[in-house]
Amino acid sequence: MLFREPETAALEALLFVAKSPLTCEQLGEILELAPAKIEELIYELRDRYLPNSCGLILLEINGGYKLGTKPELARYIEILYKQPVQVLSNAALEVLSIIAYKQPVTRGEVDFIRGVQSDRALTTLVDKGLVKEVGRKDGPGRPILYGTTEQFLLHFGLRSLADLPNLEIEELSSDEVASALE
Amino acid sequence: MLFREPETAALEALLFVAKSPLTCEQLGEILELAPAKIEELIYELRDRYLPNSCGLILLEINGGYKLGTKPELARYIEILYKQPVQVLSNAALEVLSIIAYKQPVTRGEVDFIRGVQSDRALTTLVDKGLVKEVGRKDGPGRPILYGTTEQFLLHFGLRSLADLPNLEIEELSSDEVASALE
Amino acid sequence: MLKEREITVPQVKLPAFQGPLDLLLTLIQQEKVDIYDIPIARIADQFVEAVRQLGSMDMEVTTEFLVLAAQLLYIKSRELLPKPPKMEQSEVGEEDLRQELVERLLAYRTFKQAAQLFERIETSSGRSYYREVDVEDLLSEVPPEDPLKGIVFDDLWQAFCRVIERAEKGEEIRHVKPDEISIERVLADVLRRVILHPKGMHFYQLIREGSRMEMVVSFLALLELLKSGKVRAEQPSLLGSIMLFPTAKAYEFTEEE
Repeated sequence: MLFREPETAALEALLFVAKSPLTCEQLGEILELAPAKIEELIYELRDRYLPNSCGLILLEINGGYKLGTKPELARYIEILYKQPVQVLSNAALEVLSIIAYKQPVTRGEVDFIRGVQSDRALTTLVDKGLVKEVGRKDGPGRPILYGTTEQFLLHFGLRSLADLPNLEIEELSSDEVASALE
Repeated sequence: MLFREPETAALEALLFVAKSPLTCEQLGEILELAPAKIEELIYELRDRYLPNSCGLILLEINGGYKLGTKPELARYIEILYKQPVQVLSNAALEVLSIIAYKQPVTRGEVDFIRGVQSDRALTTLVDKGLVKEVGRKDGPGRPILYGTTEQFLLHFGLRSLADLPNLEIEELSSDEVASALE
Repeated sequence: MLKEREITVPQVKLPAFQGPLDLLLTLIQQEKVDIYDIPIARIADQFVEAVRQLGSMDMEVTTEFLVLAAQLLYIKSRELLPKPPKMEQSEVGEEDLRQELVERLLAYRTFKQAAQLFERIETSSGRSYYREVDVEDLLSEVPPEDPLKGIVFDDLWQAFCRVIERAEKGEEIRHVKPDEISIERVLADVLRRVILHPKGMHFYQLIREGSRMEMVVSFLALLELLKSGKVRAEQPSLLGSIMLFPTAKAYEFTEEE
């Protein structure tokens, strides 16, 4: 891989400055390399981060790549930040879990499942970038549908939504939800 | 330095996430090491980033340290964040042409000549650095006078405004005007 | 302020409930009973009592708590009534109400567990941290792209011609009914065209062929402009073409908004 040294360096620099995960296609376009070649370089970079003296890690999220710090170093960073970054309230966590597992979902549906109004918690989640509007539901009032963001995956260390822990969710029949929302 | 592997990793992780440069003292406090030891680890990290295959660089700013990308990789980062050039609207071009030929000119005068409001187009031109305030007109309200900028001259390869091609409408014979209007 | 808070501090510490379902679930768990086999009468009484306590402790008791309390009491009352020998399908049986409640509780419990899972992930030391990327800062040293990219001088000239063309056509004037032609509008139209011809325009160019009314009003407007000194007229030779020029005063009224 001696001949790809500048590209590997550029790849690392790009992952360092990127706001959101970069796919092989995006990286290939910038570096003018085939996505398959990029994948090779990614593996090389990942191996480079393996030694214990290295604090970085290459993470795969939603088919894209991102640099982060090794999980076992979290405590040092928490000392720097004085606390674990961003701790969510119980209400926010409940709303977030409902949206994560049932997305896309409306506020009314979340309220119904929790048996209580969720607007404040929902606003917090949207403000923190963990949840976003993903569309409108057909039907009266065309309520906003919510889903989780990439930031959500990053925050909870998930590679994709398929990585969500398996929950046995007892399905409420849609009739029930519908009648309750009237 | 084999015995300092976890500390080196933590150091790298801290420099990676830090928003502002971290001093040896701050780092020493978090890692529970003497500042002199931190300095040693910093030099080690710096050396690790030297190879051509590495895209990162250890920056020293105001006595603190942080991670950055190697300057020679800047062009890749520019590609990543390149904003598509916004084509100037017809309205903006019209306003620009009026200012070029009638400068210094007020917004009210531009509006009057065009027969429509030009504030948005004018704002765009000012934002893009093609047009600037050049003074105030005497008279009620002392309205701002606008003129073209250096950047405008540079783009069209003009040394000065005197180089503007003479486009006085007089040059069009009345026949030409008449035919143009048909 | 501090005193007030001291007064309202509850003596008994109850956990904060996320909502009525949360409270009900907690009561059921405290009783260690199967969610499918809730002793409604007892749980309903406990629920009502808990809501009463919450209220007296000045905690927020929303209508949702009261609605669920009413539901529980309703199910309880139905259970206490002697069952009719034959079940009539016309009314909703208490079994259906119970079933619906159980299903809601199960669904809520599942998500509550998921929330606890998320909380564990969030608070457990051992996750990756990321950089906050400041794109503006990154690009601060990159020269901005030329906003005139792809634009040649001819484009600018064409734009200027469009302005002149529009002024000559006088669209504003032509699209109003003749009897609505106002002198102000025509005045602006005439002045605009004179301004666009700083080296002079012919009088015959100025008066467009239009309705009789338009021509008359244009002429009146020109006379007005001459009188106020915004336009200057010259006749280089006897019976020659009259030339019109804008004066320094031409722009004077354009600042009025």
